[in-house]
Amino acid sequence: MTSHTPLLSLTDITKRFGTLIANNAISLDLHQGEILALLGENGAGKTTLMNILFGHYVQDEGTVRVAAGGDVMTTLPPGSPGAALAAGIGMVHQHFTLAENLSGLDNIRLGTEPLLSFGRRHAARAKVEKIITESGLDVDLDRRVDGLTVGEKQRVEILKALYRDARVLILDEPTAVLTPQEAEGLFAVLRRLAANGLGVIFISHKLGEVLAVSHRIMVLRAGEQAGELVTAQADRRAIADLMVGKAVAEVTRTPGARGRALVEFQSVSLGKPGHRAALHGVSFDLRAGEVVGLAGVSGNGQSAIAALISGLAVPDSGTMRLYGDPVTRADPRRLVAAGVARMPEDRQHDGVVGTMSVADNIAIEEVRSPGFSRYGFIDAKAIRARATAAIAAYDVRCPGPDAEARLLSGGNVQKLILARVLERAPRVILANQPTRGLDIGAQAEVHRRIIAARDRGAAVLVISEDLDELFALSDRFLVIHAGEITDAGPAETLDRATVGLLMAGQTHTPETLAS
Amino acid sequence: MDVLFDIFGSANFWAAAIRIATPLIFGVLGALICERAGVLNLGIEGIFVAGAMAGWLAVYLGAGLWGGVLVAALTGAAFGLLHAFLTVVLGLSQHVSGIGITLLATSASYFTYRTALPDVSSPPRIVPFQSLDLAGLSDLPFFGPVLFSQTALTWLALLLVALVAFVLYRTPLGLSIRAVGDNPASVEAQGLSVIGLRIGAVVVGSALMALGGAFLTMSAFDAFFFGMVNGRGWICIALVVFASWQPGKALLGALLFGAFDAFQIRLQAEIGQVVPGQVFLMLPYLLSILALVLVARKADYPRALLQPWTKGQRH
Amino acid sequence: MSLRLEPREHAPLGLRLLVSLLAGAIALLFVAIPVMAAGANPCEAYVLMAQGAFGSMFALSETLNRATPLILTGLAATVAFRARLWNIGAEGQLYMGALAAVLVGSGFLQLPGPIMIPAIMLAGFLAGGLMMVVPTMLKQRFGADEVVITLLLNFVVILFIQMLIEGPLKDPLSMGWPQSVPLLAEAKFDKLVPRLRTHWGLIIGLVSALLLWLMVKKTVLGFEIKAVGENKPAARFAGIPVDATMLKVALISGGLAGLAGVGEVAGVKGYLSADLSPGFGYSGIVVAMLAGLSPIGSVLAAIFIAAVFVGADSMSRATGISNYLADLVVALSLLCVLVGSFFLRFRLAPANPKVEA
Amino acid sequence: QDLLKVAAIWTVPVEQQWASRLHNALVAAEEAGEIDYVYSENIANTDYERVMREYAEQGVGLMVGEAFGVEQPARTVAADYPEISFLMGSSLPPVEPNFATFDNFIHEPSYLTGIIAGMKTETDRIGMVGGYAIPEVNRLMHAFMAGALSVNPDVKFSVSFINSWYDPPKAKETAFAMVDAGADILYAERFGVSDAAKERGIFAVGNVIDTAADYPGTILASALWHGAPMIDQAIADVKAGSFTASDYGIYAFMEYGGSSMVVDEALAGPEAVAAAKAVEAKILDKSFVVEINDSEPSSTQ
Ligand SMILES: Nc1ncnc2c1ncn2[C@@H]1O[C@H](COP(=O)(O)OP(=O)(O)OP(=O)(O)O)[C@@H](O)[C@H]1O
Ligand SMILES: Nc1ncnc2c1ncn2[C@@H]1O[C@H](COP(=O)(O)OP(=O)(O)OP(=O)(O)O)[C@@H](O)[C@H]1O
Ligand SMILES: [Mg+2]
Ligand SMILES: [Mg+2]
Repeated sequence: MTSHTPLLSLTDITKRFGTLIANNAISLDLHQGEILALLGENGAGKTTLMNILFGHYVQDEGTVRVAAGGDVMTTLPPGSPGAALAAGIGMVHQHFTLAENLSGLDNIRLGTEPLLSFGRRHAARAKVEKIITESGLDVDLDRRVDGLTVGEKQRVEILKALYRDARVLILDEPTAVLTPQEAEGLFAVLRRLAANGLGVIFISHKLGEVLAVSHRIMVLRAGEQAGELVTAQADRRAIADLMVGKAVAEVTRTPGARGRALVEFQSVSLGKPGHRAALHGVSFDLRAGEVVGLAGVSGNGQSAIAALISGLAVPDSGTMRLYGDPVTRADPRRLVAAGVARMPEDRQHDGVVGTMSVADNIAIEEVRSPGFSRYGFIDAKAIRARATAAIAAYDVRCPGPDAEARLLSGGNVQKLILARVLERAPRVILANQPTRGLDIGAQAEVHRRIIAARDRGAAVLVISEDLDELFALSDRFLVIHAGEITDAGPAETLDRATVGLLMAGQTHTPETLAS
Repeated sequence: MDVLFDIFGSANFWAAAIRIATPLIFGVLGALICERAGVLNLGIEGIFVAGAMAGWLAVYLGAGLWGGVLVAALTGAAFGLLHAFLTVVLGLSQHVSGIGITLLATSASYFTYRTALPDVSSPPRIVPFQSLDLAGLSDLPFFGPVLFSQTALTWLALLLVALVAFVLYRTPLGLSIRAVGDNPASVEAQGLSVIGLRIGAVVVGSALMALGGAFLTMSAFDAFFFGMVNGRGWICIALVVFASWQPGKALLGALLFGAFDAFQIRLQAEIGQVVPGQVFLMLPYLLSILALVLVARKADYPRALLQPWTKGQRH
Repeated sequence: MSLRLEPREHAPLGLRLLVSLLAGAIALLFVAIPVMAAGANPCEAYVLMAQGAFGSMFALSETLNRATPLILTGLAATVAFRARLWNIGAEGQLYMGALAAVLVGSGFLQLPGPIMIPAIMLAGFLAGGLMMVVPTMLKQRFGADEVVITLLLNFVVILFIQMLIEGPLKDPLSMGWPQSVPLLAEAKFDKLVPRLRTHWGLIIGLVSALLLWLMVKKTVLGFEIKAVGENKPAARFAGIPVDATMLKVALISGGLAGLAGVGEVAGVKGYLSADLSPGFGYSGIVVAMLAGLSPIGSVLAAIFIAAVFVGADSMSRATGISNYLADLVVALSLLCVLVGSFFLRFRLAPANPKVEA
Repeated sequence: QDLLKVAAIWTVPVEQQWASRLHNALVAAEEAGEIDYVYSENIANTDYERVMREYAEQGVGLMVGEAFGVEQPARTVAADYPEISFLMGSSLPPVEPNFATFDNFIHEPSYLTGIIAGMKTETDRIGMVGGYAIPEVNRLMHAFMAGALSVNPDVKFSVSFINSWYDPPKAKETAFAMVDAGADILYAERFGVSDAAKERGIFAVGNVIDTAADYPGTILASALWHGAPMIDQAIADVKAGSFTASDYGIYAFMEYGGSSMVVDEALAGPEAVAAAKAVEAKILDKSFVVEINDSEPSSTQ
């Protein structure tokens, strides 16, 4: 399957940001038809390496070479995405690079035609449609990108690369925001593309998919090349050891003591009636001392549930009760004061104010409380003291409490939020996508904290698209589909297939399913 | 009611509306191009002044009328280049740079005019553009006087609306400009230059703004006066939002504004002191605000507007 | 060896001062071009400029007098821009503040002397604030762009003022010239130095800067404004009342601009006319940005802008150059200082740093 | 060698019609070797006092300008510099010992041009476009209207103010609107109005300055203001040490040669010219006085 000369060859790539060495003399080869997985902890330097390869960043040292026919390899000029594209390198970024005001087709055409030409749209469409048929990357080409789902956007990104006859495709954490079904579809496409001779590099934190899809695994650790494995000979343990440099402790969950209902939803509706993402007469409760997993394909009403428990909205009809009292005003502050811990789905966007300090971000929910301010004046000392303690307790890796939060990596932002909300011993916890994009070490840490809070007697709702995560954490499952919730029962009575069916909208009760 | 009917039924009224709208069409197109690429250009008011002065001065010093138009466009382009350098290359505040450009272009124009013509106390005049009567079409009823009493610059403005719309929606260049104003990373990832596109858009857009000024001194009138731009540039900034950054709606917005203005002029002359004159003068602004409030929810902002972009930085 | 730009985390005070001085120096070099074009000697012009701005008690007073409204409009822009509320309407808010001062302070209302000054200040603050609160509400309610609306309102307000001073507010003693009835004597600000124009408005400006600095740095409101300005969704999620905070910002911002109007009426003119402000509202934006949205910096930036204008204007008279030069000098200085601010955010570094052997 | 130094401070650019009349007179005086002339233009009223003081410190002998927006401070400055003579456009009375005032009292020739227009109009509709409704504009418009009505009681006026001194395109549009509404003569208070008249082939009546050469066949008549009588008088008074705080506004009256009507006899026709000349003679021999009305004029229905 692999030919003699590699498609792509990186030699001794070094990149520094100030004093930080993000990549230290990294070399790698990629061959035709090969799927290479790039692994490493948050901040290990994976994205940086790919950004150099694609010309977004300029390396300080080292070369990028690509096959140019026969045995010849040419060196790419640094810092030129144009040259990388011309050399057949396509990249799907961790954060999509799509113009949302254009259609999928226009995003694909962008930059491929002489600027002042016209009338080439037709030919372009024909070519894209041909690629779609061959690859199975189905997407509505004429819809504006802001109207597409995340999965569709990603397909547009891949089409962008294929349209330019990419021979190398790079995907940076492609599955972090995909549903399991979408991820499956993506892998099918990747396999097919590789079979047709494409070389693929993909970055992921999910070991399961890495083992399932890749041929070869390369691990980065703190900017260094930690090692390489052939997938067929690798297992989770070996990879984890390479990544973290030490064994990762598995989180174990012992059965808890279920208490009284702390949160009750009674026929709650919210949002446009008939809309998929709205809630339609939903009833459930969250009890003290249990973790409830809310499974479902994203966009089925999870956001509405999260908004309600976060205090950003109140039901249009029905009642939501907290400790037995109905919640009638959308006021996050009140919920916080009442002991509800809320972790936002999009932590960079909703969780932290990037230009404020770590300390301020830890205090932000409670600045008005007497602990942090007096007569309207901030008590900076108290805030700093609390932050210093929290940083230590939750192992938030940052230069200090005064560092700006935007400098933190995703995993550390999540730890910051944990520190903010868990430190007050909350009675109710909303954990919305708690480990999205986090490396396995960080994931384990977050899980441990959640379980610990449950053991203290908190009621926890975990919203996640990652079934592995839900099974690792949940005592009980709720499944949401098209704004309606099914109580799927205790985790012990369920398996992935059953939950998957419910997520797809099969309306069976647990009893009929069990039979 | 009769008054209204008389006004709206008259060809002269519509001819006036188009005349009043012409500088706005240039300006709003220019602002639209800049903003589509993600750059707010508050230099517009000053660039109007510079275009008005430079174009006129060139003709006064002996250039042909079209030579004057070219000089105006180049002057606008030069100020656009400065704005682009400050905001696109250096990533400085678009608000401040814009206001600085307005101050610079205005004061430089005034200073140049006064230094070039120190002993003038009655403004000298040029022979301006004359109305363009295509093959006697001005004899057509109604449409004749409305359309064919206009000068070549008005026709140029109308032509530019079509041209800008075509480029924006039918060429890869337009695609790139729309993309760079929405998400510069999308353009960079496709191998195009964010900086290059933005500089180009700001330079071209500013050249168009200057033509709006040139219209005032070379078509609507034949001399340059201090203060004659009189807020027309700022109006264009409002019209761009009203137009949701679309050339067709920009034309419509400019024409509507021209019609309001032509209307209030006539109403003021007709019904006089029933209400203070300022009420009429306020009308176009108040109606602009009202229109903005009404279209606001639907407005499709270029998402990257006001956001500088630096290569190699996460955004 | 090629150079590249690296973002700077923090610019030390010394560097800031150095950059400001350098920018000023470079601006002066540019100013030589028009000065020489007009046939004057640049070196002489610089000396005359400095004298015109600071050369005498009179010059200093005039500079401070012109800086007074700029400090307040600069602060108005500072507080709004910190919350990412783009208030371009300080000019109109200034006029509304002035109008309110006249309405309260010219005898329509019978107030005892000692509370007259606080009363016109409060009225001016509220009137200016209201002019910003309304567009902010339109933004919240309808998503209407505040840049454009506040900009357009400037024109509306001026016309409204003209309407009033040619109508109900017209001073019958002005012989037909459109200006408002004058303020009562007890509603006027005292001069700081007899016979010079600098008045108590300057103190109000300085105190406002201090209070604003305190608010920004030390109070819960300042904390919340920062959060709302930097990341609205995160602020909302954290429970900060975003809309209410924005309205407070709007009130303070418009209010400060309104106070600038009060100062011009009560400290300088004594009555309201449609030419009260030669663009103080717009210049406030420049002041705020030059100061990097720092309240204390706004004071310095306002004095800088005022000094450049007053100095250049005076210089133009002394050298016989067209006095349009003054605005040109201000524009050049502004742009140079703006470019200077770039070097506060970035540093030049070698493109390929080699590790020392 | 010690020439009298005269400084002028204009709140408008010197192109502005009425500033230009005095500016030109001062430039002429300088060219005649009478004075040393300096000026600042487009000075905001906020800055006016400062500029006055700066010139005062430079040691000028006579200061000319407009105190309309700055009556109080201008008088304060004058009081602080008793050795300097001030000649300021003002609506208020002069102040002893050194603050003299003037204004553009050219209502007399305006009345005369009104007579011409009143007789020449065939549609009985006259359009009038002004900058701002201030007394200096209003009184001329009223005089013009009175003149027209004195010979033609049926004439109707459309009056508009464009709220700017210098927006000729807007003035022109406003004038067009009046032509569209039936006006066949335009009263051109602003630049731009005569252009509209010329383009539509109708007549215009000029104001303050003579623009007949720019608009051949268009300008029926103009009411001209002559700055020289007043300026020369003031210069002479200062030189002679006899400058007093009097009202120099009278030097704009026709009897002092400060204003005059100029009429295009070919356009106006002998009848109208005769009627105007007759009244002109009566004004000069003081048997007829043109009323001064500073209130805002408005359209007649
Ligand atoms: N533009 C930049 N400026 C400064 N430092 C940067 C920049 N980009 C990345 N870094 C640094 O380089 C290191 C590697 O970052 P990179 O984004 O490559 O990590 P990653 O391996 O992709 O992590 P993750 O798994 O979280 O995506 C980080 O520690 C970060 O501090
Ligand atoms: N422009 C930048 N300047 C400084 N540091 C940066 C910049 N961009 C990224 N980094 C750093 O790169 C590191 C990795 O960033 P990144 O955002 O990829 O984190 P992450 O863990 O991948 O989070 P997520 O997966 O949620 O994006 C962080 O330490 C971040 O601070
Ligand atoms: Mg990454
Ligand atoms: Mg990441």
